Amino acid sequence: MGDKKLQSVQVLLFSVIREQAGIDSTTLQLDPGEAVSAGLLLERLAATYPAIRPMLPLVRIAVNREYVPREHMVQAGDEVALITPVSGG
Amino acid sequence: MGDKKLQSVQVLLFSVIREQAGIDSTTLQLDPGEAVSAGLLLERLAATYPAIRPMLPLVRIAVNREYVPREHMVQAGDEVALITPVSGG
Amino acid sequence: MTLISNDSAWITIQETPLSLEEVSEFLRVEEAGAVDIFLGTTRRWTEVEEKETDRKTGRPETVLLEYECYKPMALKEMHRFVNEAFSRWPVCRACLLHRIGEVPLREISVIAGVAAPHRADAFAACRYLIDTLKTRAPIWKKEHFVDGDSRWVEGDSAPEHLSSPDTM
Amino acid sequence: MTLISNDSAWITIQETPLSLEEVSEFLRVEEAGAVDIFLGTTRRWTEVEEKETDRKTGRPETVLLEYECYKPMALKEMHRFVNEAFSRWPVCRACLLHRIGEVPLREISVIAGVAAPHRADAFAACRYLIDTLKTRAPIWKKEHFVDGDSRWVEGDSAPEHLSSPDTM
Repeated sequence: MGDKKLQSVQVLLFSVIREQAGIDSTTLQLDPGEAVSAGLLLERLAATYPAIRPMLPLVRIAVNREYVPREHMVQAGDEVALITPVSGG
Repeated sequence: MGDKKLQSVQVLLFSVIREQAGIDSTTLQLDPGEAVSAGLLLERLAATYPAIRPMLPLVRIAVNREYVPREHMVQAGDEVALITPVSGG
Repeated sequence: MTLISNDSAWITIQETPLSLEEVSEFLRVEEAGAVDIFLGTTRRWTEVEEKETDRKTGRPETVLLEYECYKPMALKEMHRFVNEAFSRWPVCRACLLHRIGEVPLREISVIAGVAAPHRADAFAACRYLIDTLKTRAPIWKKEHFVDGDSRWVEGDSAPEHLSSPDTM
Repeated sequence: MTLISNDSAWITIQETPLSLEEVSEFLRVEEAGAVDIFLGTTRRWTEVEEKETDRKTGRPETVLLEYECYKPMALKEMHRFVNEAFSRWPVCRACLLHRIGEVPLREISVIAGVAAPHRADAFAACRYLIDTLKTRAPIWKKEHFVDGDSRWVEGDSAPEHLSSPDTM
């Protein structure tokens, strides 16, 4: 259990993409020692939740509460959030 | 009395120029049918209240509650105000 | 000049404290999504003091400001500024309120407020109202210092540029 | 990143109504002579509706907005914006408050406020706070229409320009 948790990435979804996916969070498993780019992680997520695929070009990715480029390497234990264009204010 | 009032111009002073002159208003008499420029009217006032003379270059003149150029002709019955640089707000 | 006398403008000069709550209630209308409100308050050190710091041994502190105005003309000018704001920007509501008499530290001497559908217009029109008020409205402030001294604040208006309403 | 945790900044996200009086009390300090406060309010017609007017038969009216956020990141971003405002302009105090959940017509969803010695800085820093919040803070609004329909408002942010905090 402890090992498994260390190999997982928490993914958070909000607003329109949350509704399209039908979930507000999920966990993706990495192989031991594996690191994947944020962009690839999105692809894996879209394989499971195809309804989100049309939105991916507009999604910004945040890792551990900071915006990152798609090349950013995500590691076990990271918190990843999918940020569709914001509309606060 | 009625005729005399018709030949007079009311002059209002505010803030620093009011304190320098020692009055907040005065009346200048015009000859029957006379009209004088606002600039000349200031000169007449400065002859009576020489303490205001140093400020005259900075004074804007309002006639009947509108800013006017110094060439504006003042007539009997007008309300003239001496507006030193404003500092409201 | 057409005075805006309908419900979309609120212009006043008063001796009593200005109420921000009333301003907010006035400006928040269903047609507007953006409200910008500027407050001028009495500060302990004024701009004049800052400029003179280098040639003075100390900076006398201001304890209150005292405002004097040529009220009928000031109101007429304030109406003019608000009219102009309505004509230049898509504005739902606008207010321009000035307190006169004594205004102690931290208290509000002036409120300019604009409600518009979008924020760029609210900011621009609000800025316009306070900028024109400060250069054109016949209102003057006197600083009263902690040592009992006082003096009229030197205005920074340029008479040659503002001698006629048409040159605004 | 250094978070401003002292008394000069006030940042919050809350489900309850925002108080303009508390904002005014917080911003009006003796060192500041100029306070600019921006309010975002729920309006009956939104920008999206305006754009679509020509290709729709009617304009459904909005009856309330509903806000959702990624709260820990939104707060972190809001602290960043306020920090940046303090570093760019001479600012005495600044606040950035957002309400989430349901915000009915006319009520306030966001307040950005800045107190500065002079008004140009107050306006510029306040504008900066609301502009950056609207393009960067992970907060979303959903419109609820009078006919019972609802939809997420399309944000107008440009991901390619904002993928990194350093490109602000």
